[in-house]
Amino acid sequence: MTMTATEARREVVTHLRLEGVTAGYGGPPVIRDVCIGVERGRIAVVAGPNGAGKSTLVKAIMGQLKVTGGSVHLADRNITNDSAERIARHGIGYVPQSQDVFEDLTVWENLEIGGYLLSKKKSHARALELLELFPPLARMRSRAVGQLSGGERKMVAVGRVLMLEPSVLILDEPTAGLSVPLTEELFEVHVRALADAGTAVLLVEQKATEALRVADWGYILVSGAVEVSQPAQEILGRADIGEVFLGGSTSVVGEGDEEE
Amino acid sequence: MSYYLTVMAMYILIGIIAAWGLNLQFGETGVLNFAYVMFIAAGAYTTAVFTLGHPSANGTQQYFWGTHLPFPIPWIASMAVGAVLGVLVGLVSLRRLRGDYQAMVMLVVSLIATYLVSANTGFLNGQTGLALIPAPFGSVHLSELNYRWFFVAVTAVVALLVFDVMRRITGSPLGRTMRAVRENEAAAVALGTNVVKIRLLTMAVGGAIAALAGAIEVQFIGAWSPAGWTYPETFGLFAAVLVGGRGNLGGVALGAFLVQGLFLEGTVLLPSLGNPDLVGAVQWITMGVMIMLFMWFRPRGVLPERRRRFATEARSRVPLLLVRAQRDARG
Amino acid sequence: MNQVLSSLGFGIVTASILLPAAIGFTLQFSATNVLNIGFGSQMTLAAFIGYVCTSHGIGLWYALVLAGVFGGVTSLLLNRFLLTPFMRRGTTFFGMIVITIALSLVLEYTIEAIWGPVSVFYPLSTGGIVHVGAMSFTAEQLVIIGIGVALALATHAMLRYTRTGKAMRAVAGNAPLARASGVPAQRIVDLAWLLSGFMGGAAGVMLGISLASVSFTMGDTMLIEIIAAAVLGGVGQVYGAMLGSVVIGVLLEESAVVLSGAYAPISAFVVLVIVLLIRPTGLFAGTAKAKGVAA
Amino acid sequence: MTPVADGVVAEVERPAAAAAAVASHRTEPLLAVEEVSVAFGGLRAVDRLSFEVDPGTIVGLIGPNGAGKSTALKIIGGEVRPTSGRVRFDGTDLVGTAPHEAARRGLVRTFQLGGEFGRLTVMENLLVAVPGMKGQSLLGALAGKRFWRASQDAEVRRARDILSGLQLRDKEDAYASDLSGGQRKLVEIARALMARPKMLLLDEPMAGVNRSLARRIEETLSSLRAEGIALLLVEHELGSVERLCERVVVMASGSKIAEGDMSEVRSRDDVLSAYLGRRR
Amino acid sequence: LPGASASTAHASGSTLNIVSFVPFSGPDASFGDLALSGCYPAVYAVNSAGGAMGHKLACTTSDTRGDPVDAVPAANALVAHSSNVVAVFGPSSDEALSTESLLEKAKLPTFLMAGLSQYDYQTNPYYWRLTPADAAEGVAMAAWAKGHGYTRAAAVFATGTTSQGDGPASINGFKALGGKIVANVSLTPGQPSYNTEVSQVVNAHPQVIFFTAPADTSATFFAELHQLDNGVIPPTLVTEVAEEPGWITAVSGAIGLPTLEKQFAAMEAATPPTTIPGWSAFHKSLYASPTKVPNVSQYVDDPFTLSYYDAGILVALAIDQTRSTSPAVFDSAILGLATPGAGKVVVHTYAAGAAALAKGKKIAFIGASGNLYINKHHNVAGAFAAVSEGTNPHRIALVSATLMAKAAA
Ligand SMILES: Nc1ncnc2c1ncn2[C@@H]1O[C@H](COP(=O)(O)OP(=O)(O)OP(=O)(O)O)[C@@H](O)[C@H]1O
Ligand SMILES: Nc1ncnc2c1ncn2[C@@H]1O[C@H](COP(=O)(O)OP(=O)(O)OP(=O)(O)O)[C@@H](O)[C@H]1O
Ligand SMILES: [Mg+2]
Ligand SMILES: [Mg+2]
Repeated sequence: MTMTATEARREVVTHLRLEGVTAGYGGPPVIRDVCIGVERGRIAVVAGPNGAGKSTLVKAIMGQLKVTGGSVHLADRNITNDSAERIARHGIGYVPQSQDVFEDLTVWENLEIGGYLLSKKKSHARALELLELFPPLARMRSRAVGQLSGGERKMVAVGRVLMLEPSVLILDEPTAGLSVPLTEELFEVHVRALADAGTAVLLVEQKATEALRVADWGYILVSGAVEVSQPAQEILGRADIGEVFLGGSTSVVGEGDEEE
Repeated sequence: MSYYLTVMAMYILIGIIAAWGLNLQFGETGVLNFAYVMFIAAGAYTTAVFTLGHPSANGTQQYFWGTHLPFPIPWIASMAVGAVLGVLVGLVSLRRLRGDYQAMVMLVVSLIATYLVSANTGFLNGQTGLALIPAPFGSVHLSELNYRWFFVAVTAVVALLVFDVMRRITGSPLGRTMRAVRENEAAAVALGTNVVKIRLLTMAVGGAIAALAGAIEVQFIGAWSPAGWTYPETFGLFAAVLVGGRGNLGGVALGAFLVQGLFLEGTVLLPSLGNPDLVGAVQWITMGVMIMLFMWFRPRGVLPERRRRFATEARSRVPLLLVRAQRDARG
Repeated sequence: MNQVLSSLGFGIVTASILLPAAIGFTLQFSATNVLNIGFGSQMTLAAFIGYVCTSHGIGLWYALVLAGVFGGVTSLLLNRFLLTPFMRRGTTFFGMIVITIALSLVLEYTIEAIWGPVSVFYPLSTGGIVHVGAMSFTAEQLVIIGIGVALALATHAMLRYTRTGKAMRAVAGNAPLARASGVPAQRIVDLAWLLSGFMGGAAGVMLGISLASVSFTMGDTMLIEIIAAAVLGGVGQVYGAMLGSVVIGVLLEESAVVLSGAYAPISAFVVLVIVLLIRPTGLFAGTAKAKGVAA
Repeated sequence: MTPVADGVVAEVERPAAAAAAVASHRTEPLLAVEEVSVAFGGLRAVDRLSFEVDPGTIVGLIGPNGAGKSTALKIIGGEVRPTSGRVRFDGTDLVGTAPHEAARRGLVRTFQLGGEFGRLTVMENLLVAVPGMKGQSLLGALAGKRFWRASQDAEVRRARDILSGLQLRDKEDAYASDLSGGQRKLVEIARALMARPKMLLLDEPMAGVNRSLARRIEETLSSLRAEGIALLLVEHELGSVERLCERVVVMASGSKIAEGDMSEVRSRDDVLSAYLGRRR
Repeated sequence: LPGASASTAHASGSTLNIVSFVPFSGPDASFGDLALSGCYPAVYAVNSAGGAMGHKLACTTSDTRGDPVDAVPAANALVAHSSNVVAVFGPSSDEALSTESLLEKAKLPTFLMAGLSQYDYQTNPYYWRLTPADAAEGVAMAAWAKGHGYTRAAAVFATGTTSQGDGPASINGFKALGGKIVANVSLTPGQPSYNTEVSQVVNAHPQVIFFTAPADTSATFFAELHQLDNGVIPPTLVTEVAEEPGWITAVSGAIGLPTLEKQFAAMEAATPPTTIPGWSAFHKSLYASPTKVPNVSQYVDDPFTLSYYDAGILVALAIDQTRSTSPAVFDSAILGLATPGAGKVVVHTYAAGAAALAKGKKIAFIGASGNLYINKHHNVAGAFAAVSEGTNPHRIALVSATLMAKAAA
């Protein structure tokens, strides 16, 4: 996959595409002129320091913040500033960084709400499937999510968004609080499988190294602007970036060798 | 007209004092005291029985006990009663209950109090209430009108004192801790804050101030009855705090001025419209609409809570006037 | 003993009125996080509309339905054109309480401006008393009990057999996330207001029938009992509200037997406070967190 | 339990505890968790958990999601009352005391989620944590600015230093509710530092924090240890745990399944299978 | 025109106001209508006859909201704007005591609505009470029951200001006359039901009930009494509350009109039949007046309405007679104008009175309430009638003065 070829194709078929998006919270814009995109079947990672504007970026995509400049496209549809509900109906699934679950509802009910757009029967079947995919959740299906541990909540949040089998999946730090094996499983099993099934995945991550390992493309956002936009493997190889944004060494102790 | 001005001034000042007390509880600490008017009433009744004299001296009125003591003892007694009542109510409702439950329990407590006083004629003269309560400062010899202005002036001084106390509390580390309790109780506890104590403290101080407002009011009006402190009156004060700006003393004062003064009393001056029978109703409707308009244009109040910045270089920014007021208060 | 039983009959009637009212109040609160102090006034308004219907010769029970529909529609419109716009402006939890207080003022005094400060009355039948043991019921009271139970069952069915109940709680708990999951939040909120208005309207007429009079402060007086029932059951818990209604309704009547009538309301509320001290989150404690109380 | 009863208990227990300390050739541990259990409904979230932390050491508490780590911290910090067992800190039994008592005695806990004071500025968030600051009592507040101003100014300066270290200096006047997810975690750490604790209970301080910043936090924690402050660190980032902790306690399903240094623990089969708990 | 040359503070032709100072909102909001329903026809009668001394009269309002906290500023506003005010209608019992000191300052003829016993022997020259005191009414109830040979009575009173006057008076009066109070029950308004109170009454088997409560509370109470007593309602004596708008409708809605007609009697100030000329004149003005309260027909025989109509006319006539719009001057003329006597021409309308005065005659005005018999305490004598609704619309005075005196002893 050469860079130029990818970029050329991106112009045509990129499923989710941001063109020069500017957005913020009423004051000076937090993100400025951001251009990113992701194709179906691919995984793109957005990394960057705390407060760089990553979450702001995805909130802007999801219609939770007003986009004051630029545009957001889904396939050939302009979804800039569409209502959150319509964006969901267009098939974009989203796990926010915080407030990612319905605390008053049980695990099962969280899944049901995730499948709100499905028929009752389908939703039921899909929820059962997901409980199989995340066995710990099955044990707590009738417990209120507000009482779960930090990691368990995240599992529910991810489970909820998978109910719909979205065409675009946006995960804002889905692994914060997840144990190492679960993090790996999420990246290497679930996210990969979704991408292989044709979903376009946009992953916001602080665990950038691990995320980039499964990703196709990487963006690094600094102070609200895209500083780096490169294939994931190339970023992993760049010593300069590794030092500044990925936390020094790219081989963090104790991760890969836990598995067996 | 001048008479009327004194009444307006008094009602606004009393409203401001009461709203500041409520703001300490609700604006700063986040205690939803829906029984607030009960504390005003407690202060009013206390001052009433401390000034009316022995019950037998007031043939037609029945109350359980009474004496006649000079200013300012009744006011101080009222504050003490308000503070104690605040702690008692706080102990019952604040220790275990969660915010919205506290609010509703307080609402119910307020109602219970109204019922109790109304149902027991022998306690505080029941539904009829107490009347002919003597005015304070008996030794001051002034013409009627000047006396009223004198009363207004005393109340204004009291209001300044209350302002100073409020400013000291809200501007201090204590005030910050109160706001921390409001924002996140669990986190405040984890940092070593005794949340129960902070809440009870707010209940006591706020209760004392509410009672003070009631004490002043009852001596100004000369009468007090259960009809004057039904639970909706509490909502009026909440409206004042929110319209003016929760957590901002100036804003709260402005809110009290608007809601207690302009909306409530100002509408008394409305010209009689077509059918004078409607005036009463129209006044209330106007008040409702005004509140909505203010909330629409200033959702966080006319003067919202200030963001507290910390100057790199420490410098006192207390206006001269207040410095003098503080000195007077101490001297 | 006889007295206790006979009061139980009245307790059941009161409970049957509280039932739809408390369900409506709680349902709307749990779905929208708006503590609607104007609920009592909305009830009163609907009760007056019921009066307008009966004075135009419409039968009492048709009037009840019409008043319910009127209550539902006005509640929906109020939400659309008043409350939702305020919510969109980021009005806080308490700000919304103040808005509903203002709304209650406007409604109540509009009623007074139209109908005057006097009470109005429904045409009631004065015959036929049914005895059930020591309890006795008029025909109207029996119908009221029937309606109360029917509305409770209907609510149960809606919550049990549709996803609406869950969607309501989801929207209340985390509206942005609910929208992002494709839940039509606005429609769900509208529905909650519609249902609560309908229940409140029906309860208003039922109250007017039971009291044999309709006055413009009637609903406001009832509001405390509604809140008590809702709190007792656990705020936002519809089934809790059902239980709370029955407990408060019966308690109000029975405590009048044990104590003197003047203390009846007090004792009912004292029991509420005591129950809450023992079970701080109500009888049907959910996991619900304090609703935006610091916000 | 009333404080008086506490005293009595402490009096009775002291000889035994002292003997134990002598036997193990160690000074008395700062924190001793003894056979602590708690259940939520039928679920035993923490099951007869015991371990100790000595002054000036960092102990890691690790385990799969839902193992009971946060609950253990909540028990130690006083938020959750255990159904049985004791928590001794600095010579006193904490169980049964008021929930804020632990922090008063210098045992401060951070939150895994949602610990910020939303509509307080970052600086205010930090200042709230300062223990026993002048002007925190009613009388102190009424005494006026002159009384507490100087001590607050000193704390403000200290807070600014801490914020600079965490790259949050420019967010000093921002409301905590307007911060990014990672920045909130940083405020959490900064607040804990402000509290001048004897011991810190840190619940996943590095989750969501940028890696390079996380390394700086590690350095800060090491320097705290050097000052004699003890730390109990719950963290999924095992790299950090390995670099920082003398000793780790591994939990699974509420109970301790292993204890030792990281390399030792890491090689144990039961630890590995617990970590792969998803396949249990 | 009379008074054209009078020296007064009021510019000739300026409007003079009669302020109704009573609750217009809150639970007692209906008091407002009582005062206004008397004021409007009086003002109409005066104005259509050319006005008092050429001044037009007008009815204005000041809402006390029924509690002292709101009444005090309203009273202050009234005092402040009193330059064009010639009379006050009100205050009611809700705010009378708390506003007394303020209203005294206004030195305006004040026609109390309060039945409080505090005013039974009052000496303020500006205070007038043209309806009997609450206590008198209670005594009248006792006397009536005694007169009908009843010995067992139940007293049922709603908590509230008026019942603190009526209740004890009826109970003590009945005991003084040798009767027995078998049940003494108080009703807290606004309850969802009163079945315990009702049971107490039922179980005590009274021969007669002394009763007062607002319309809505009464409806609930009697509906339940009807229900629990198997449709039997003992003879019931109700205070003048029964004359308030809606009360009859309320209770007849609850128990049926036939029962109401048969078993109930309402106490009210004994007014002569509505066929007297003063009443006819009032009745005409009431409907002719362009401003009316809603549902005005409810007020045609309300004693408050009638007495306020009379008060309005008396004030206008006093102005004409003294040729002064200054209350300090004309107030003292009111008593004489209301009291017939030798050499006085009795008039029944304002127009007739003004014309007679213009001719320099001495007059006495007997208006809608008939002869008021105002005593030196500016109170009216308080002979009562027990009035029944329905088939017998004419009034039957049943309480003799001697019986009343005995009961009051
Ligand atoms: N509600 C808000 N109001 C105002 N400013 C905000 C708000 N939320 C975030 N910000 C600011 O916007 C900037 C970007 O925040 P954002 O949440 O997008 O960061 P991020 O890249 O997701 O960081 P992190 O990795 O810590 O989650 C930060 O400086 C933050 O302080
Ligand atoms: N308040 C509560 N009510 C009921 N169950 C709870 C409660 N708090 C925690 N639990 C349960 O107890 C278990 C331990 O939770 P805890 O939060 O201690 O886990 P943890 O080890 O911190 O996990 P994580 O790494 O995911 O944060 C979990 O299964 C959780 O669901
Ligand atoms: Mg983020
Ligand atoms: Mg945890």
